Amino acid sequence: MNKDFKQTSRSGSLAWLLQRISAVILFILLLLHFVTYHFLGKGQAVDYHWVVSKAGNWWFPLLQFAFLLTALYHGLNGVWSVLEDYTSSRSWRLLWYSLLLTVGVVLLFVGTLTIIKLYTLQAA
Amino acid sequence: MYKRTRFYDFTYYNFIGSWAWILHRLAGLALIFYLCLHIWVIHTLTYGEETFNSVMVFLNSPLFKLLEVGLWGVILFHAFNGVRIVIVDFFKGSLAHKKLFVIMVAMAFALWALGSYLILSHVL
Amino acid sequence: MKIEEARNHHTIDAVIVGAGLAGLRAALEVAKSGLSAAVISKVYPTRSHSGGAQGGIAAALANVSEDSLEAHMFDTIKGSDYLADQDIIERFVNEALKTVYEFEHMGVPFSRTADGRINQRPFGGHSAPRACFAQDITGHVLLHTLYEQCLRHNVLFFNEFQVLSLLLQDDVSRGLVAWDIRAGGLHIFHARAVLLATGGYGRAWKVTSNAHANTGDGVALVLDAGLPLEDMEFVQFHPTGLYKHGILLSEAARGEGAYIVNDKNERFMKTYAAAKMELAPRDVVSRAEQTEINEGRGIGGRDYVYLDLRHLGQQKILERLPQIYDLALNYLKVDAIKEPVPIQPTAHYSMGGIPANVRTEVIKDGKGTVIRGLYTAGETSCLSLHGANRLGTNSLQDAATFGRIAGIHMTEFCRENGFAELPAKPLDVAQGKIDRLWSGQGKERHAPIREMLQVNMTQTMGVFRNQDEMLKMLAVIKELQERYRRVTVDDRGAAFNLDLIEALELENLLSFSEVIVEGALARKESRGAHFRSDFPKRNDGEWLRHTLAWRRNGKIVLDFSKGVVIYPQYQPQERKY
Amino acid sequence: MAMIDIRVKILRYQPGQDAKPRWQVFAVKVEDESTILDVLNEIHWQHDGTLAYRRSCRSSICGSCAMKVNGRNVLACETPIHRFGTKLKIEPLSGFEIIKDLVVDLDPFFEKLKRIKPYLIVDRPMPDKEFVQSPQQLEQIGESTLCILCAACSAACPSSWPNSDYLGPAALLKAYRFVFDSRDDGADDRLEIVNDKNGVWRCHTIFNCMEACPKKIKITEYLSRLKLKVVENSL
Ligand SMILES: Cc1cc2nc3c(=O)[nH]c(=O)nc-3n(C[C@H](O)[C@H](O)[C@H](O)COP(=O)(O)OP(=O)(O)OC[C@H]3O[C@@H](n4cnc5c(N)ncnc54)[C@H](O)[C@@H]3O)c2cc1C
Ligand code: HEM
Ligand code: SF4
Ligand code: F3S
Ligand code: FES
Repeated sequence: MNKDFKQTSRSGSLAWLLQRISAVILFILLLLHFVTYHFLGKGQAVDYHWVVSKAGNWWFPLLQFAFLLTALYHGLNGVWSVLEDYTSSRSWRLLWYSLLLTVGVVLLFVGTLTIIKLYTLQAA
Repeated sequence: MYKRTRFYDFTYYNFIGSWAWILHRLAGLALIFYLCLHIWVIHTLTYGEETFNSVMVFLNSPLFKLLEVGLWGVILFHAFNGVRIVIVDFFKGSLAHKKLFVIMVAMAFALWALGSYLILSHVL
Repeated sequence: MKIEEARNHHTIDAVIVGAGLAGLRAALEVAKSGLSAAVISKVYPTRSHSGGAQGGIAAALANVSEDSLEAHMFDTIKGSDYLADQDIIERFVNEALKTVYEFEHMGVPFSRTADGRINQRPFGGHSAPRACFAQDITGHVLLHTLYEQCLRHNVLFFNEFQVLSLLLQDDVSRGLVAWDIRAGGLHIFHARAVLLATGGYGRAWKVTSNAHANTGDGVALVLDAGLPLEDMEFVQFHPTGLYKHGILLSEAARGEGAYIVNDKNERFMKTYAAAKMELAPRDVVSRAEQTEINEGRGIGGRDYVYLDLRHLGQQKILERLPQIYDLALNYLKVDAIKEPVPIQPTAHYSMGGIPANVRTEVIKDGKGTVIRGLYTAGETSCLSLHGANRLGTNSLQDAATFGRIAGIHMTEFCRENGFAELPAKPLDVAQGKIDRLWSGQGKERHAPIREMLQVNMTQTMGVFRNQDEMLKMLAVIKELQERYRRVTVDDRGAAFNLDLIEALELENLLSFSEVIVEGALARKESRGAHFRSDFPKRNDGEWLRHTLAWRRNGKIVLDFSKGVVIYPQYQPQERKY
Repeated sequence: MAMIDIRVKILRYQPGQDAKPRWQVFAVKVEDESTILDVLNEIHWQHDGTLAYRRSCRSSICGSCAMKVNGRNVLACETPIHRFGTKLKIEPLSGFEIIKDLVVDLDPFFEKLKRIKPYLIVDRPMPDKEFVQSPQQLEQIGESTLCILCAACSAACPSSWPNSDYLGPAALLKAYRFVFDSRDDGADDRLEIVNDKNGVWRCHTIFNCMEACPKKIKITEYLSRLKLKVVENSL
């Protein structure tokens, strides 16, 4: 593919579309998350037992994982698009990209661990 | 020849559209920053009850409740403006983007007031 | 040769001066043939004045009603007050359809009829709806489309270069010298063929529809080179110039049915051209307006009348004439849906210009002797297609069609001829002009001189002319030319020196204005756009001929030996509308 | 009509003399109906001949005179001063390099235009007469053909400020104009070209372009349609 303006050699249509799809999904999941964790349980302080007590349903890990994944994808893809606006050199881009990728993978791992732990704690 | 603008042209008048974009961007960056922290913090669950609760005491303090109210605002702005962006992208929202912005901000504000009341009532 | 010189020395098959419709159309034709074509323009191509044309481009497509080439030919001849050369018109109408269809194939977004064909509307002096249009931005879309095609075919562009002298020797064109406006510095263009397509010269008037760039550089260059100009006294005044500004409100307004009214709210055209009313040719309507104004029936006794669009209704105004609506609103704070718009006649189109034959070759005398390798097309040329008065929408067609024809002949010429040698010291003339403006000790500034020229030209060389006024004008010009010699410019920088550019342009204005006045003084009759209150009748016996004018030893020399080409079937008649 | 006193602050830059742009204030008397261009002409002709700016048609059709006045991009020739009051602050367009005073280097702007193949591409044989195009088909592109390439939009777009690699709204609008022309066969090519992070995807629907456009073209809406077409085409 030969684009002869200062191109990035990367098409952006998929990233753009996924950013929007993830946004719509997040819109639902995030509000749901806030309602369950921040508003319900009025009068009760958030503590270990309260959190753990909510984790028993079978859909808990699925929903949480979906949330984690979309939020991370959407957020990091967002940061990536911001960085692309301000860096034009190839090497900087490469650096940022690998950094974001690493952060994403690490957090996904950490977050998944938390979810599994919570679920197994409650199930046990 | 002289090149003047480098990062953002602060002498350029900011129209509604540019405010929406700047705030959306800043909100998005704040959110991904928060999300990273959040994932770490919740991860402390896996270290057992004590660790988690000690962190939670900290997070249940009035100061953090106030920050939470702020976070809720940031989320709502980003979420609702995000919906505006989706409408612009897919449903000819460009033709009424200013009206849309006002509507979205109004809705976000209403939810913010409601949510803030709930959050703060935990403390009060 | 020094390196600096090499960088400023270009060798190109065909060099085209002017990036309007004429220049670009020619360049496209040459570039398509595989030869190298360069366009030199003092403004970015899309900034050329052709883009300002609003109303339409004439071609007898007969898409909305009956029409024929003969009708187009006859209308043009009659419109010209029989001064046009009929062989030129014949070629013109024959090629016009092709030109429009070609434009359409290049992508011009013409407005459409319900069945998807090019829409056409009526225009002054045309006996059928013949103006193909795109809303009221016809020139704009034609110009942009042509520019795009030129990009596609790798035409070389030298944007913001101002041509200062032609390199001519022994009746053979060899190239030209131009000033690089952006960076400063002179450039030599060595060419096999040169086309002059520099547009009109309306900037000599204060009230004009023309762009700042329309300073008649092409005609002045030719005059400088010792060649003649033709029919310079014929300048069209458009009846619907925005009051005070002179900015054009397209004739399309009247085509769509707008009225012109005086202080008594009368559609006064009924006393001047009862059959055609507002759609009579421009010279007729402009004179009617000026007469109303002179006789005290301007609005409130002042020097304007009204263009009334209100009865067309909001929808039609905004849909068909959006640009006109915006212009009135922005410049006069007049809402054309609710109020009538103040208008006055405005200097608009230059019928005269550089004499050329039907192959667009520049000629140097009444016998038609050709300057080899030098061509001209568009408003700066005088072929003569428009004679004493141009019909609206014929000029875009003129520029495009003869631009194409010029391209064809230039290509042929380049194929058959090599590069003629450059004259010795090619830079001298151009360098001299600049040095004088930079090094002069004079106290004169160019702006007041230009202002004085323009104001006086508007007063004396307008719709009505007479001997006394013109003699005074001549004296004014002489005085201003004298003052010009003492002009120095404030700005001594090389890059984008607007001061210098304007001073150079003023020299041209002063130069050809003299020719206009001399020609008008000599022509003791009234024909088309040239109306003399002291000789109000057309006089075919003596004056059915073209004016050629040279500058020799600082004096304008006139010659009337060039007759008009007239076909037997189109003999001169009285011109009535 | 009356004469009024106004204060005009102009960003001056004279190459070779100034290391960087500087402000200069002019106090001038002008008619209250004047446009920004009238004011510049007044200054240039009567006060300071060294002032440089571009203008030609002075009827808002050639696109020469786009500049920044009191923080907004306008065409100097069509903008009456009463829109801004008696204090004017005039600067060259942002995002481009300054050649001198209010004159900026637009070569990159036109270069970008070239990249999107801004001409009708027809693979079929040409008809004898015109192509048939219905008024509805024309309507799709009608407004986009109004563009006068004044660069006000691209200069106003924050996406183009930090990094001038962005194609910019004007070039993208031109791509739209051809992709959606019913006569054109070159859409695939063009969609591929603009499907780039520096192409259509750097538009973050900021709408400054639409605010700046003197022809009131709904640029962002057309870019949105272009984006959807790119998505459709590439996935
Ligand atoms: C407001 C207005 C509306 C009009 N409407 C219509 C209409 O509806 N229909 C119609 O048929 N006609 C119309 N006309 C007339 C028509 O637009 C012109 O006659 C035609 O466009 C002339 O085209 P051109 O190519 O000869 O010159 P232009 O388009 O004027 O181009 C001249 C070119 O020469 C260049 N140039 C000049 N001097 C120099 C120099 N020294 N060095 C380098 N370059 C130079 C300029 O930069 C420019 O590129 C209108 C005219 C005006 C003023
Ligand atoms: C709640 C629902 C959300 C919606 C509807 C939403 C919507 C959007 C949309 C449409 C964009 C694209 C903007 C553009 O391309 O111009 C975007 C960008 C972004 N979002 Fe979200 N978002 C949401 C939640 C989040 C969350 C939770 C985060 C953090 C993790 C986040 C971080 C970002 C970032 C960093 C950007 C990039 C900002 C930019 O390009 O200017 N968003 N969002
Ligand atoms: S889209 Fe509007 S602002 Fe942009 S170049 Fe075209 S006319 Fe100017
Ligand atoms: S301002 Fe720029 S980001 Fe898009 S909507 Fe306009 S091009
Ligand atoms: S001078 Fe032509 S657009 Fe302003």
